[in-house]
Order: sequence, then C-alpha cells, then structure tokens
Amino acid sequence: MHADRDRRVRRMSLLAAPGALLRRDLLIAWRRRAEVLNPLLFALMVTALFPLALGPEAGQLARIAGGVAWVTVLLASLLSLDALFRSDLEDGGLDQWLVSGRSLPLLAGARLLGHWLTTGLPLTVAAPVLASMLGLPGDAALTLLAALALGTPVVSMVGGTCAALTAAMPRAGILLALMVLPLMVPVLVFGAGAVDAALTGVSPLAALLWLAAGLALALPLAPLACAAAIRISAQ
Amino acid sequence: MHADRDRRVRRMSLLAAPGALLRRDLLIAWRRRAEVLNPLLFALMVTALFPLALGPEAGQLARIAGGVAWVTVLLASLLSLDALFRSDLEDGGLDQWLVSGRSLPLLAGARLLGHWLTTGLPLTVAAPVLASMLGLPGDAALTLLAALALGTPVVSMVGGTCAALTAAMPRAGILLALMVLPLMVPVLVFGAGAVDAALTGVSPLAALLWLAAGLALALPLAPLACAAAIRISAQ
Amino acid sequence: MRSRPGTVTVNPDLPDPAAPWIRASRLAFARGPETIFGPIDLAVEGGRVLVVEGGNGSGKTTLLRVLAGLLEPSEGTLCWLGAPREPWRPAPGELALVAHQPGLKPDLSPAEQLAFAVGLSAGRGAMPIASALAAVGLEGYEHLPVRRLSAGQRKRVTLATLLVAPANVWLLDEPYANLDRDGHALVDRLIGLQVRRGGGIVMTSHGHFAPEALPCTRIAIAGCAG
Amino acid sequence: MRSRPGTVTVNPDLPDPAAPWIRASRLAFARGPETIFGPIDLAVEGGRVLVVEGGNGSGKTTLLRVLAGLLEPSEGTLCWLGAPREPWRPAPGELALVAHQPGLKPDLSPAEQLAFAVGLSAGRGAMPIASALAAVGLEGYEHLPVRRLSAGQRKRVTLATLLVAPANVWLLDEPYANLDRDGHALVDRLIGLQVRRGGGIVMTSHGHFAPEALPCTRIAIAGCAG
Amino acid sequence: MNALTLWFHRMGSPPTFYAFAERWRPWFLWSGLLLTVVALAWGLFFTPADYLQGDSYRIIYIHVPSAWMGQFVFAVMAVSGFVALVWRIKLAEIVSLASAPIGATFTAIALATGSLWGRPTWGTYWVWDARLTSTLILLFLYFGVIGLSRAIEDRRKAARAAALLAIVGLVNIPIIQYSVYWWNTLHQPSSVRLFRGETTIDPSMLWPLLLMAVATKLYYAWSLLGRAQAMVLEQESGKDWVRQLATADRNA
Ligand code: HEM
Ligand SMILES: Nc1ncnc2c1ncn2[C@@H]1O[C@H](COP(=O)(O)OP(=O)(O)OP(=O)(O)O)[C@@H](O)[C@H]1O
Ligand SMILES: Nc1ncnc2c1ncn2[C@@H]1O[C@H](COP(=O)(O)OP(=O)(O)OP(=O)(O)O)[C@@H](O)[C@H]1O
Ligand SMILES: [Mg+2]
Ligand SMILES: [Mg+2]
Repeated sequence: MHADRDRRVRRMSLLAAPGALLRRDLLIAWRRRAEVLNPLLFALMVTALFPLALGPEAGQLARIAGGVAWVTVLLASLLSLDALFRSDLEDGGLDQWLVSGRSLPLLAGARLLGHWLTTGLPLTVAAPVLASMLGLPGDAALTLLAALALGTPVVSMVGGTCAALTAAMPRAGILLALMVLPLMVPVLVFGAGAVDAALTGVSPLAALLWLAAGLALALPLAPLACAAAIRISAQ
Repeated sequence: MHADRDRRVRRMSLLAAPGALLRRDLLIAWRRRAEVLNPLLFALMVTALFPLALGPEAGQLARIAGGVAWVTVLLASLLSLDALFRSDLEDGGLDQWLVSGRSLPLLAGARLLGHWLTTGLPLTVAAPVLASMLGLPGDAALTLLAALALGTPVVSMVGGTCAALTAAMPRAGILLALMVLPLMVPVLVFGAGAVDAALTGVSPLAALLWLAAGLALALPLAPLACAAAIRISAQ
Repeated sequence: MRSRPGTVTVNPDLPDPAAPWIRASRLAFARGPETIFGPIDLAVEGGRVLVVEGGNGSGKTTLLRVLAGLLEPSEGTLCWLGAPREPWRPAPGELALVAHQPGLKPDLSPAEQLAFAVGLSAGRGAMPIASALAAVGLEGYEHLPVRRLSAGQRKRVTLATLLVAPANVWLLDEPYANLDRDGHALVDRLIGLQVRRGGGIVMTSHGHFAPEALPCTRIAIAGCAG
Repeated sequence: MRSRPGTVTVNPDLPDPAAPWIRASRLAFARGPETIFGPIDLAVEGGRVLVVEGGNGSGKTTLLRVLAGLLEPSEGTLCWLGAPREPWRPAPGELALVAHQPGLKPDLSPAEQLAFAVGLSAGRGAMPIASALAAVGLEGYEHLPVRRLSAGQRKRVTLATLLVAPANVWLLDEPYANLDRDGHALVDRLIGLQVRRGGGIVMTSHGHFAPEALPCTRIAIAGCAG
Repeated sequence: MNALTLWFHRMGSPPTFYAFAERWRPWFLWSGLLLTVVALAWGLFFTPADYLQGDSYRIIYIHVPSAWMGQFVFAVMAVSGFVALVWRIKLAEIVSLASAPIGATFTAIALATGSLWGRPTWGTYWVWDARLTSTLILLFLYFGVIGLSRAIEDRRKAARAAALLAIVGLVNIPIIQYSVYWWNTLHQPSSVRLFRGETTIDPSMLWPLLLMAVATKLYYAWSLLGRAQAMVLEQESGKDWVRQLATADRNA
C-alpha cells in the first residue's frame, strides 16, 4: 500500500515537469489561436497550388492526389518545426530545463507531443477536406485519414529531433529541411502508397502497418534522441 | 563640372549605406557559405521526392516538370524568407537602420537584392540540373532558366515585403506562406506555363514577357512597400 | 541529516552534512586551445554569499554556466555536499540560475511564467505565486504579457522564480543589472532570505554592488579583461 | 551656422544656431488607452547631458525610442534646432542610439560591425575603426566573432560605434549596464568627448551612475513604477 | 484642404465618428433588409424558372451579389488602407481592418453557393475553372490579411500591417485574374464556358439581382460601422467621452 502510494507520488512528480511544459506550450498556442489554423490553411493553399502548377486536368490530379497530400503535409510540418526549440534556446529557456534537473527526455517528449497536437492533429482532422479538393473517393479519403494519423506523429518526432540539433543556428530553415526530408522518405512512400493502394482497389493495410511500426519505433526512441540533441545545442 | 561632381558625390553617398548593408549581408552569407547551397539542395531533394510520391511513370513526370520545378523553387524561397528581417528586428538592427536617417527603401532594396543573390541566383544557375533531373529537353530547360531568372527576383521582392510584415512574430513561418503564396500565383502560372509552352512546341515568349513585366513592376514598388512594412514592424 | 532550520532539503541522503553545497577543485574551462578561466578552487557554503568578481570578459558568466552544468569543465572536479559527481548534473531542487537570458515567453504573463517554474521545480517550501509577485513589486502586472514589461520588470519576474521554486544553491549572474534603487534593495532582501535558510549563493559582480551586511566570500576571477 | 568648435555639422542650413538640438513640448506617449509617460517638456542642449531618471517601468526606454523616431508620440511636438519637424525622422548624422539591443551580428567581428556602422553614418569627423576599438578596450578582440564576446565586451563594441559614426545627439539607454569599473570610466570619457564638441546627450539612469563633473540636467520621468 | 479630406479629418475624431455611426446604422440595416426581402420575393416568386436549370438557378440571387461583394470589399479595404498609410487617418485604418472579415465571409458564401450550384449543373462540387480558382485565391488573400492582423497584438500596428498587405494584394489581383485565365485557357480550351458566353441575361432576372447588389452593400455598411464602433470603443476606452457613454448607457 504505502510503497504503492509512494510510487504513484513519484510517478506524478515525474510527470509534473513535462505536464507543466505541455500545459504552457498549449497555453501559448491558445494565446495565438489564430495561428492554429495556419498549417491547415497552408495545406489547403499548397493543395490549390498544385493544380495551378500542373494544369487543371482533373484525371491527372486524382492520380497523384496521395502524393500531393503527403508532400503538402510534410511541408506544413517542416515550416512549423523550425521554431520548435529555437526560441527556447535563444531566450535561455533550455538552460532552465537543464538546470531544473528534470528528466530531459520527458520534457522533450512533452514538447514533441505539443507540436503534434498543434500541427499534425489539425492536419489529420482536415484530411477529408484535402481529399475532396483533390477529388479522392470516399475509401481513399479514409485511408488518407488513417495514414495521416499514424504518420504525422512520426514526422513531429523525427523532425523535432532534427530541429533540436539545428536550434542554435540562426537561419536553419533550409538546413532543417535537408536533414528531415530524407528521413521522411519512408513515411512519404508508405503514406502515399497507402492512398494509392486504396485508389487502385488494393488493400492499404500493409502500408498502414508499416506506418504503425514506424510510430512504435519512434515513440520510445525520439524523446531520447531529442534530449541528446538538446544537450548538444545548449552548450 | 562642379555641379556634376557634386551630384556624383551625392549619389555615391546615397548608395553608401545600402552598399554597406549589401556587403555586410554577403559577408555574413560568406561566413556561413555552407548554407548558401542549402536552398539548392532543398530544391534538388524535393525534385527527387516527387517521383517517390507520385510513382515512377516517367512520362507523367516530364509532363508536370515545369510545375514541379516552380513549386520547388517557390518553397525553397519561402523557407529562406522567414528569417530575412526577423534577426534584425530582434537584435535591434532595424532600429539602427531607422535612426541612421538613411533612405529606408534603398536599404530594403539592398536587403532584397542580397536575398536574391544568395537564394534566387543559385536556384537559377542550377536550373539545368533540375531540368535534367525532371527529364526536360534542351529548349524547355533553357526556357526554365529564363523563367527562373525573371521570376525569382519577383519572389524575393514580394516575399521579402511580406517577411518584413511578419518580422515581429516569433513563429511566422506558416503565416508568411499564407501571405506569400497567393501573391505568387501569377509567377507560378507564367513560369510553369512558359516551360509547358516550350514542351508542347508553342513559343514561351508571351509568358516570359509577362514575367518580365512583373519584374519591371516589382523593381520600383517592392522596395517602397518593404520600407513601409519595416516601419510598421519596427514600432 | 543537515539540520539548518528551513533549509530546502531535497536529497534525503546527503553525503556529508558539514560539507559545502558545492566544492570545486582546480576547476578550469577552455574553449579549444584557449583557457577561459584558470584552475580555481571554490566552495559554495550554506549561509554565505560567494561573490565572483572580475572585469568584462574575465569569465564570470562562463564559471556560472559550468557550475550550472551547462558547460563541461575542461579540468577539475566538482563535489555536491562533499561527494564528487561526474558528470555534473543537477538534481531537482538543487540549483537555480538567474541569467541574462531567463527564458521568459513574450506571450505569457508573469503569473503564467511562474506557474511553469513551479512545474519544473521540486515544489517544496515554496511561496505562492501571487505573494512572490507582490514581493518583487509586480502587483498589478501579474496578468500582462511579458512582451509589455520593461527591462527591469522582466528582471523582477526572473527574481520571483527564486521564491516560487526554491533551490539549495542560487547562481546569480549580475543580479543587480537593470534594476532601480528599490530593485537593489529587493535583491539584497532575497539574498538575505537564502542566507538565513542556509542555502548557497554564487553571484557575479563588477564590484559596484554587493549584498549589504551579509557574510560574503569574494573571489577574483583572473581573465584577460577587455 | 553653429560655431561650436569641432561640432559635427551635417545640416548646412541650421534653422537656429542658439536653439537646443532637440526640444520637446508636452511630449507624451500612449499605447492604446494607456499613457506610458505623461506630457513632459525637455531640451537637449549642446554640451550638456540630459539624464532621464526613473524607476523600473517608468518609461525611460520608451522616451528614448520616441526621441529616436522609432515610436510616434501620441501628443506634443518635437523641434530639431528650433524648427518643428513632423513626422519626426532623423537625417543622417543627427542621432545615434545605444540600446539594450544594439544590432550586433553574432557572426561578424567587432571590426566588421563597425565598418557597417560607418556605412550607415554620415561619415565625417570619424575615428578610424582600429583606434575606436582600442579606445574601448577591445584590442586583440577585433577579429573574433561577436558570438564569442562576453556581455560587457559586446557593450563596448556598441559604444565604439559612437566614435566611428559621430552624431549630433546621442541617445544612451543605461550606458553603464554590464560594464566593469574600467568600462564606467570609458563611458564617462566618451560622454566628456561629446560634451566638449558641443553635441547633445540623453541618457537614462536608475540614479546609481552619472557622468562625473560634467554639466548635467536631470529630469525625473513619472511612471507607475513596478 | 478640400471638402473630402476635411470630412475625413472630422470623421477621424472618434466621438464624431461614433455618433455618426450610431445615427446611420439603423438606416442601413432597415433599408438593406427591406431591399433583400423585395429582391428575394421578386427573384424567387415572380421570375420564371430557367429553361435549362429549372429552379436551382435561383441561388444566383445569393451567389452573384456575394461574389461581387467579395471583390468590392477587397478594393474598399485596400483603398482605405492606402488612405490610412499615407494620410495617417485612424478611421481609415479601422475601416480597412473591419472590412476584412466581412469580405472574407462574402467570398466564402460565393464559393459555397457556387459549389452547391455546381453539383446539379456540372455534376461536381469543384472544378479548376479560372473564375473559381481566382475566387479561391481571393479568399486566401483575405485569409492572409486576417491572419496577419490577428497575429499582431497592437491594434494600430495590426491595422497598418494588414492595410499594406491589402494594397499589395490589390495591385496583384488583376495580374492574378489574368494569369488564371491564361492558365486555364492554355490547358483547357473548353470545359466551362458558362460565365463568358452568358453575357445576356433576362431583365426579369437582372432587376432582383441589382437590388440584391444594393442590399448587400447596405448590409456591408451596417456591419462595417458596427465593427468600427466596437474598435473605436476599444481603442478609446478610458477616454472621457467613452466613460460618459457608458454612464449614459447605465442610466438609460
Ligand atoms: C465554387 C464555385 C463558383 C465560384 C467560386 C464562382 C464565382 C463567381 C464569381 C467570382 C462571379 C462574379 C463574376 C463577376 O465579377 O462578374 C460569379 C458570377 C456568376 N456565377 Fe459563379 N461561381 C461558382 C459556381 C457557379 C455555378 C455552378 C454557376 C451556375 C451554373 C455559376 C453562375 C454564375 C453566374 C450566372 C454569374 C453571373 C454572371 C456574370 O456576371 O458574369 N457560378 N461566380
Ligand atoms: N560562446 C563563446 N565562444 C567562445 N568564447 C567565448 C564564448 N562566450 C564567451 N567567450 C569568451 O570567454 C571569455 C569570458 O566570457 P564571459 O562571458 O564568461 O565573461 P564575463 O566575465 O561574464 O564578462 P562580462 O562582465 O562582460 O559579462 C570572454 O573573453 C569571451 O570572449
Ligand atoms: N511593447 C510594449 N507594449 C506595451 N507596453 C509596454 C511595452 N514596452 C513597455 N511597456 C510598458 O511601458 C512602461 C514603460 O516601459 P519602459 O521600457 O519605457 O520602462 P523603463 O523606464 O525603461 O524601465 P526599466 O528601468 O525597467 O528599463 C512599462 O510599464 C511597461 O509595462
Ligand atoms: Mg557575463
Ligand atoms: Mg529601460
């Protein structure tokens, strides 16, 4: 009994710091809630750009819809990743994380979760809209939704780790893209592949399972890697 | 004679401040010369991603090559625009521009020129590589080069003006994209249209002339608009 | 157990109650080939203020960042309460750092900043947020975003974190900078509080200011002052 | 023409040689509904130091930014050498601002920072860059990137811009902050120089420091200090 | 100073403007409502059904005026933004800022009714037609302006930034329109010829359409003045006249 309560108290206090961080990040996002819609609007706009660039023939468009949707989502995440740790590094916030003596992987995990909640989740929820703009039929649209739900957390986690590494550089935007995009190739291939499969009538389950496997791999490892990256950047 | 020399001296002193700014910007770029290649690498990488996302049918690729090249270039510029005025605003550099009493449009123009020299120019020079990656034939590749040479300065100028407006925001990446992308539609349409015309054997001259007209419009107006934007942001 | 009254004891198994909070022996820091500060010895004792003095560029800030565990010393050993610790990483509730860059978010109010500091802290013996803000003279500014505060007001928010998130050792980098006369008295009061409860304090100073009438040890840091 | 020896005259047609450099009448600044500093009158006279005193958050920095033309006053008029100017925009060589955020680029060396300052300036009566850096005590640091300098060393780089890019009026926000004893003497010397050549100086202070033995006018700014 | 700038300057005084808005808003509202009722009744009940589209075409009375207003309001926003930036007239700032959400709403309504209409007539909600695409881009331009103004906290600064972006956008709108037409005609010579062929419209349909166009402008004026009043009150809170207003309200 006693040991049990102790353990619960310890676990609570273990999660106190990341909990506070997540709450604060969401509070800041709430303060700038006008901006929460931005990744979404961006995705809509890039989706609109493609027809403008490629020509309006609808048939061609639907054929590449899965790829376009994923490229769009990747870019929207990329644009928001750049600032993920930069401001904390510059204003000394990361120093405070380190001096606090709290578990750095948990803090990093909270930050990554916050990023997904404010970027990946809205994009996932908006999947049906993207799908209808690109002329995807119902089951392909559902597949896109599932693929995004599995894939965007991976994007946040892997991208966030890279962002922690580049946080100390003043204009890392593109360097970050260079680091993140190759790492995202599997997500892109399986994500777009799942939609493609659904479009051509094949079962998208295999591709979705691969995405799930990636997620299962990233969940425990990304916070550790991210913490190590933060330590390097903070020096 | 005397009046002539006076005028020359005055013109020189008028250009002294923007000249110093351009020199300094290029010096900083040179210090981080590893990063100068980044927009280029980004463009190459996104170009390489498209076949992955869209599936490997080559014929389809060549048909959309102009559009893909332009979307890529636009996004590469976008990623580098975000930081264009931010650091100067945060470290008080813009205050010094304003207090100096020097012509703000000229200073803004120098900054925009610097951005083009470090982003648009390398992308333009790399056009043949992009073209061959996308399987564009010789004259379409030349058209792409010409279109990029005319279009990328417009991207720098219009995008830079928007970047000046968002300079005071800590995480403007996506908002900036929301502002810039709709304004870039004409560049995209005429740029991709020129390549398309060349591909289908039509003369791309009309599209290129439209791009040139856009450039001629932006050249005098963008520095003024950008200066106004800086004044607003610096308050 | 250490028995100074009111001390914020977080580590239940303190190795040596008589030892200073931090002892550094032959501590040095180098960037590449260049030594920033030479090998020095120092002890951060409970109930005393360790004032690090030196000219601009002599290495005061660097020393503080080494003690905070942000930079790795190139030489020397660091002990916490007499026990050597390698690598030097603080545990919760041990250290607090007040630096030039205090990690304030422009969009959040002082009260919200402090709430986060409480979340990061060990959370014992702390003062409520509202009282801490009142204590540093920010009544009426609790709910303004930090973006709207002046340089000195921001400094006061940072100082308030020392009250809501107590720590055994305070590392203060130029705590008097940007503050007005009242603010100076405030810093003196805060330092007095920590001294009375037996905590340790390291502060840097250019020699203009120092806490009044409190037990101080001054060490000079030898650097190539500009 | 104004005939103070060595004055940096940039405007060839000075409206009134006897007038102060800047005169503000009933100057006030408000953000939205809230007045930051009340209507005040002030004159920045040549050869005198105008010391603006006030507690934290009283509006000193805001006043300086209004005088620098970075913020628009909500009330009142500003005159340059007796002639009203609306909108208030400085001409080259008229103003210099030393603020908390001095616009230094982490990647550039002090010498390169100053070269840019020279480019922005009116470029007359200036000191060579190397001598200016020596004068502020940064010999040996000319070619290190600013990223590697300490807080005080950065402040010194900023002060050196006053030497290489002379201006009629200096606006100094807490010029003594972050500097050591030598640094204080340096600021005093710089201010003395500007006073002797008849330039104007406005500086903010919390009352701890002030230039020694120089003609000063002190004004207190009334704000709701934190 | 000519009469117009004089009027603008007088209107620039917040209490004067507030009183002006207070007086005129009901007029705009009631006349707008009246016109709407008349136009809709006329359009819905007293005009014949289209020989091709049946009754579904009647959505035109919402669709077309909204589409017109989307463009009109953007122009108003940019022009008043220009006035605000050049002559520093506070009122123009407010007009510019308050117009953005109204214009965006009209544009969104045009898009929504258009795509609802597209379903029965074209068999799809969306095609990449030139006019559709340029309306979508117009909506994005509005989003940019709104997003920018929301992201800046200081109201005056936000207004000026948004005004500048609106001006840049306005300069671009003709170019965008042209480029989009060029784009579409280049790729797709003849799928939807609906807009350009049909320049002749039956007068019995035209009249209610024109009435609706006037009604939407009245509605715009009403909504604009309301938003502007709220902004003025916010900016001036703490001033004497606002306090008097508040006490008068309480007493009433
Ligand atoms: C999302 C889909 C649509 C959009 C964005 C859209 C947009 C517009 C715009 C911007 C205008 C105003 C043009 C002007 O400046 O005069 C307009 C007018 C008009 N629209 Fe649509 N439209 C859409 C769908 C439709 C559909 C499906 C129909 C009917 C089949 C239709 C019929 C008309 C007609 C009759 C006019 C007035 C003709 C004219 O003034 O040229 N629209 N639409
Ligand atoms: N990031 C860095 N990289 C390399 N050298 C550095 C870095 N930061 C500081 N230095 C050098 O280390 C020395 C000590 O710097 P430090 O900031 O510790 O000085 P300080 O005593 O705090 O000075 P000040 O009183 O000016 O704040 C300086 O000479 C500086 O040039
Ligand atoms: N950007 C801003 N937005 C809104 N209010 C602000 C802003 N900056 C400062 N203020 C408010 O204006 C007042 C004066 O600020 P200012 O920075 O001028 O004070 P100061 O006298 O320089 O103080 P300090 O000695 O602390 O530097 C403060 O109360 C502050 O809260
Ligand atoms: Mg220091
Ligand atoms: Mg200040």
